[in-house]
Amino acid sequence: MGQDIFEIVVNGLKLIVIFLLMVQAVPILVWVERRGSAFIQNRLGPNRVGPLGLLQLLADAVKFLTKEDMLPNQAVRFLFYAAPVTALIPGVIAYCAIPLGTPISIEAFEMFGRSWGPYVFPMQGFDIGVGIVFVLGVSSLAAYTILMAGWGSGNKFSLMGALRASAQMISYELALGLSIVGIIMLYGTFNLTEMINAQQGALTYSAFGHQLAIPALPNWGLFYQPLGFILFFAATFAEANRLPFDLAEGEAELVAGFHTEYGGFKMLMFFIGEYAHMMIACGLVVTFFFGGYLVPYMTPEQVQSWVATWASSPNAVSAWTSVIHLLSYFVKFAFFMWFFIWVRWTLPRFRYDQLMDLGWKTMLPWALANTILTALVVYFAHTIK
Amino acid sequence: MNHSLLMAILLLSPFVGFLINGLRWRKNGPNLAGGIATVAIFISFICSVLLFVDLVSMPQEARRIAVTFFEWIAVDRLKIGAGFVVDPISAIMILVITGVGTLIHLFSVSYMHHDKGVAKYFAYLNLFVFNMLILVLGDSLVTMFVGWEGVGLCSYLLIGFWFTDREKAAAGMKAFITNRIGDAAFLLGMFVLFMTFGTLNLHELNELAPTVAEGSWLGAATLGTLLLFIGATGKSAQIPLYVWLPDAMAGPTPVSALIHAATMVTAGVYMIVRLNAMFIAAPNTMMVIAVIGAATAVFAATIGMTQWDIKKVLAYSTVSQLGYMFLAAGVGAFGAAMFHLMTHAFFKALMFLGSGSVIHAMHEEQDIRKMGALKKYMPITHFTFFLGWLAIIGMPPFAGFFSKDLILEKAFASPLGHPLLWAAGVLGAVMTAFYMTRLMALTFWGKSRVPKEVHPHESPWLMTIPLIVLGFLSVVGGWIGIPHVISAILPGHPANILGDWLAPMLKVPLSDAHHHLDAATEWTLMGISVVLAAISAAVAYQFYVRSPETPDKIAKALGPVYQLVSKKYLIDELYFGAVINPLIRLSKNLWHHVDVNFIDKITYVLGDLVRGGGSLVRTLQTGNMQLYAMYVGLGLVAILSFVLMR
Amino acid sequence: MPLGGVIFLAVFIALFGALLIVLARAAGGGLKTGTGVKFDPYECGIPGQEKRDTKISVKFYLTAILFILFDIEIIFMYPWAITFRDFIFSGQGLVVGIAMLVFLLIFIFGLFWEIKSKALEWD
Amino acid sequence: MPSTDVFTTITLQHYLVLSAALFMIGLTGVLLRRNVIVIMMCIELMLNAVNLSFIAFSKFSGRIDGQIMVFFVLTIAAAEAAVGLALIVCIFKRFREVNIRFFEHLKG
Amino acid sequence: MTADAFIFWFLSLITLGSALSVMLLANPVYSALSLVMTMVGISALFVTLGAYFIAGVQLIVYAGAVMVLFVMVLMLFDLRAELQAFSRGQISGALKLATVGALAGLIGGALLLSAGNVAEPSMAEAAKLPPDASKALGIVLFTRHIFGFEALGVLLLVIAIGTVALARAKGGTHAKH
Repeated sequence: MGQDIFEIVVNGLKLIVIFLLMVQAVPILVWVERRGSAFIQNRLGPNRVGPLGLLQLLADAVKFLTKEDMLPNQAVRFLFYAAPVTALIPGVIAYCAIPLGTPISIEAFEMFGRSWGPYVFPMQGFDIGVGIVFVLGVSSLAAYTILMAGWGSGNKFSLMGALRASAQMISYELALGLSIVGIIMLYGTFNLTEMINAQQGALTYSAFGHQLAIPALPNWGLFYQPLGFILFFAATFAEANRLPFDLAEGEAELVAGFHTEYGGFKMLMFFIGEYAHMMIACGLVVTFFFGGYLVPYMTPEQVQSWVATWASSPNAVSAWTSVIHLLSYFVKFAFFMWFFIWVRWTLPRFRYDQLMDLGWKTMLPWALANTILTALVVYFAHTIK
Repeated sequence: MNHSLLMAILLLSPFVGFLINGLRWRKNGPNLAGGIATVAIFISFICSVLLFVDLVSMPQEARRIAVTFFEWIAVDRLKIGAGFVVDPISAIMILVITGVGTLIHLFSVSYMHHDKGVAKYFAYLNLFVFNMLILVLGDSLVTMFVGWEGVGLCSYLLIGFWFTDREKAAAGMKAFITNRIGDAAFLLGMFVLFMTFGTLNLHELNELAPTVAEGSWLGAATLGTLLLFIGATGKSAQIPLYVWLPDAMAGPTPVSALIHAATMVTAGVYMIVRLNAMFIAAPNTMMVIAVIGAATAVFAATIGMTQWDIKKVLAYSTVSQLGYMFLAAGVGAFGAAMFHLMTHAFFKALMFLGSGSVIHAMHEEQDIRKMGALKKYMPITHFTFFLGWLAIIGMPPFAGFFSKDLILEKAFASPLGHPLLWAAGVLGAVMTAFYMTRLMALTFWGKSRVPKEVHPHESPWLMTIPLIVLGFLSVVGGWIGIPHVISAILPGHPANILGDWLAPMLKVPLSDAHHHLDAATEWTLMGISVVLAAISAAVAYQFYVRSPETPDKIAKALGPVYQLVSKKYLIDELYFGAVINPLIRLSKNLWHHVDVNFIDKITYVLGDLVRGGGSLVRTLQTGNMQLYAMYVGLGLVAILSFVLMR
Repeated sequence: MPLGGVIFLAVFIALFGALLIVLARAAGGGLKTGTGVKFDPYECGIPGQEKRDTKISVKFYLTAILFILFDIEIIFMYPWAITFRDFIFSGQGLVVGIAMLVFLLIFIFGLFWEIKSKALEWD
Repeated sequence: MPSTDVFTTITLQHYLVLSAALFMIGLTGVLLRRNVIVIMMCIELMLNAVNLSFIAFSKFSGRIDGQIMVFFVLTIAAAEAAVGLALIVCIFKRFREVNIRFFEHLKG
Repeated sequence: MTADAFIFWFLSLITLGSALSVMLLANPVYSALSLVMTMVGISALFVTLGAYFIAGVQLIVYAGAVMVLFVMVLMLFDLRAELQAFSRGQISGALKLATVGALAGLIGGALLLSAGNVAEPSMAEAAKLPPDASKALGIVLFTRHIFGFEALGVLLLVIAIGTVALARAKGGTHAKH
């Protein structure tokens, strides 16, 4: 099989690490969100516990964990409890499919009296061939969480919120799915790693038998699909139920939407799920439109040769290269996470009919137009010489 | 341009016009619809002219443009293609149809301007022209029959165009049903000919026609042609099936001009001319045709003398003139029949349009007793009508004179003719002169009897232009068939163009005893008819202009005879009493005793049996989907076990 | 690679299924239940009069149905999108492009029909 | 030999048996359940079982057409679900009932 | 026991188990959620068979769209556990079960019969699909099956229009009971 214990163990560990990273990132993001909102609104925000209020995270976690675990009267026991658990799963799994850095290659070595390797471990949870289709498929499972929570709570606010949220999610999934058709067409693949590799170097348009290079800009998908980027990014806001699309939990009308009845640790799990969706969105945006883990203006080979000037062993070179790319990825990723928070505290909420109109009557036609336009350009750019 | 393309455009142009107007009949306004329809026909006219020019440039013996678009029916020996032929005969017809048709369309634009269904009207009119062209151009009896039925349909639709009026709708129905009787005979005739000759192609039929005259009444040629002739009496309004045509005047007047004067009603004559070799071979049929033609000519003319409705007078005149054509065909003078067909198309269309103009001016009044002295109000209409009048009463040198004279001469001199037929013809001509003068006098001359509230006025130019063109044609139309006796004394000796043109297509009567009239006899015959007609016209003028009270006295003196004639010899009543009512009674009896008591009962028993069986099976039909699904599963089990056990 | 994915899917299934079962059992004993006001469904202000079967607009499920249909049409574009350039290079670009154009026109017709028929109106 | 083989070597037969079993479960549900919506879900289950055998055939015969068939079946199944549920909602709005017994109007 | 075999048995266990619960659970909402589970399991089976794209589509279309609709409708109707999940009638029930049994036996028999005749390649030996199966799928779909593709487009359009009409329908042909 060529698949041995070491590889399985490392792959498993990788998954657990990514899961833990995501879970641990949430309190930090909560803190960022609170401090950020305070900054934007000219307030102070949490500043009592620890330096800059950083230990507020721990205090919050303790509070969440020690809350009373109760079941409302009209709730459906099983669904009520299962919903927050399932909130985590699709987000985490989808995020695992996004590449975070160049693969780490480990040369053959001796251990326990036998030879192992050589190995190549991709810097992602797992490398599935049809990355984007898989991510879309898994993240579309998130609708069940909401429906289960909404219906299982036995509260009309919850049910209304759940229906609204799921209707909103599926509506924007159309625009989301359609806005990346152009990107898929340009790269000719579903594989996220291949997409990233196609964005190496400086921006180079090749069409009509000519090549136009713009060295000042990196070869990012953004410059090929600006409209696609706008549509995709806007749709991800709705997918993640974030402002300005958080109609499902509009406090004024629906108390807190589908998690009205939840508290304590279960509530936290919903939080994690929501942030996981934001992370997927940011990861995909970075992957499609901003060169993923690539360092701008440099190809992975250039980075690797630079690392080789100071690192010694091949394993170390591979590892450091990967880490540099990981950092590059996180810088871009962090910017978009901050963008999400920034938008939340800047834009007002839509009305529900406006929200649906925007999804069906504005974004979907524009995404269609983007698809047709891209197809025409691709066709003529390749046929007319 | 090649011929098949020309032919296709010629045929399809009206059809396209029909489609456009027919599909948008709620939307197209009068000018647009009329414009489309007129242009469609005009395109056809141009194609006809081009084809005609091509035909003229061909050698005399080979004048035939045949196009077969596709094979339409192929059953054993019966092979019918969608084939169309332009030869000297059909060339004249398509020129008349499209030429006169264009003028009448133009006239209609103005005439029908205020009608709600104007686009529908033009759609029907275009469809009619399309079917008429198929009838005329078709190279086999079947293709011809398609057009034959098509024009019948359009005639029905147009007669009943104002179908909200019960009487008008009934008139359309009457035309259709009367035509059906003729059509049935036409079909039977086709069967007889096909059984005998194995083809229905007109050209081949003419070739295959017996070369020796058939004596028997039951010979194939005689029987077939006789049946076809019965079909023709239906379409061309001859005794005994003429009754529909006067009623058909219920339709819009331009329709009467186009369908019931110029084109459709001449289809019967045209058919006989097409099959002239076959008809010639059946002298018995020819005799019947000639007698019926002459009888109709006289009979209809007598009725025409007593009518008060301007269109009815013209309608009976049409029947009478058609009688002349049949008389000509019956004595073997096919060329004369075609000649009169053409000139009649000109002057009768002119007179119908003129009457339309009058009716338009009189605000839909058709009774000539309420007209009179319209001359000063409508000078153009009067003048053109006057030309038509001169043409129809046969005054030289107008168109009608030449054609009518040719017919009379042939009736007298042809081996199939007889002096009695000539005498009938002359009688008809005299009466024609009388009633036409009466019409002129009552309508345009004499004292005005127009009601005070009506203010007659000249029609707009769209209506007068066709009148002027047709008036011109009524004058000169006859000059292409000047007889030898006359041309001999004219400077330059103009030839009988039409006669030469048609000659290769027509067979002369099969008789060795071919009289050749000397010039003196010919002059005499001509003189008699012209002089008698002139006298008759003068008498009529005297009666209706100078002393309007005389006709009433005469009518009183004649008493019952006049009553009988003015009631159209009670033919309609006769038909009802002798044919229609007994038929209805018989049908009722059959329905009661055979259908209800016998056939229905058998089906009841059968139905009960089936229902009994069904109620057994019905228990399976529980409405429970799951059980149905189980049946499907059981079926699957059966199929699978069959496959596996095998 | 595939095996990595397969393993992961297996783990995923395990999480998704086994976790639910375990949690459901835990829920059987671990959750606090009661009868007081505290355990009533959350209500804002005056206690609700109506029963739980609140009337829910049929719009939601209509939206879901339309979503399914359009979603499939979009999914159909994916295989086209990744092969379109290959088709162009092999000279079949026009045929496939037109085929997709026809499909897209049907799609657009459907979308605009829905918009025009006010199936997507919310009030 | 074969007894261990059956467990360790996965062949086409395994997938087919699995597919058949899923199909039978679906069929049983269709025949026996009373709730129309559950019946429709069981139909979806049957379609899925068939899809599985399509994919298995495609894999073991090396032809991609099986996958395309699945693609089409998926589409048809989704369409069927859309129409079926639309009908059910119509009926539910009228009778407030999803029991299949209430749908028996077409009996002879 | 190889990884292949392990995964297969594991997945088939989950799939069969959840499929059984679709059929057996009295609460239709639980049935629906079990069906989602089955769909996901089948999608994973597709992955083991190398049909990655179809697996993704299965997730998107079935699990992500169709079943959401089902669950939504169930919640719309607010159906709880039923007193009687299975249809009444012992004779017809027995007959139905017998039908299923016969069919199962026949299919099993057919498989057994064919097992002897056909050489069975194992997963590893099975004919290889092209390495980039999703591209191959696209190419075959747009060359050989292009008519089906267009026809489905029309079908979807018709259904989109039809469902809207159905959803708006006010009355039926039957009198209200």
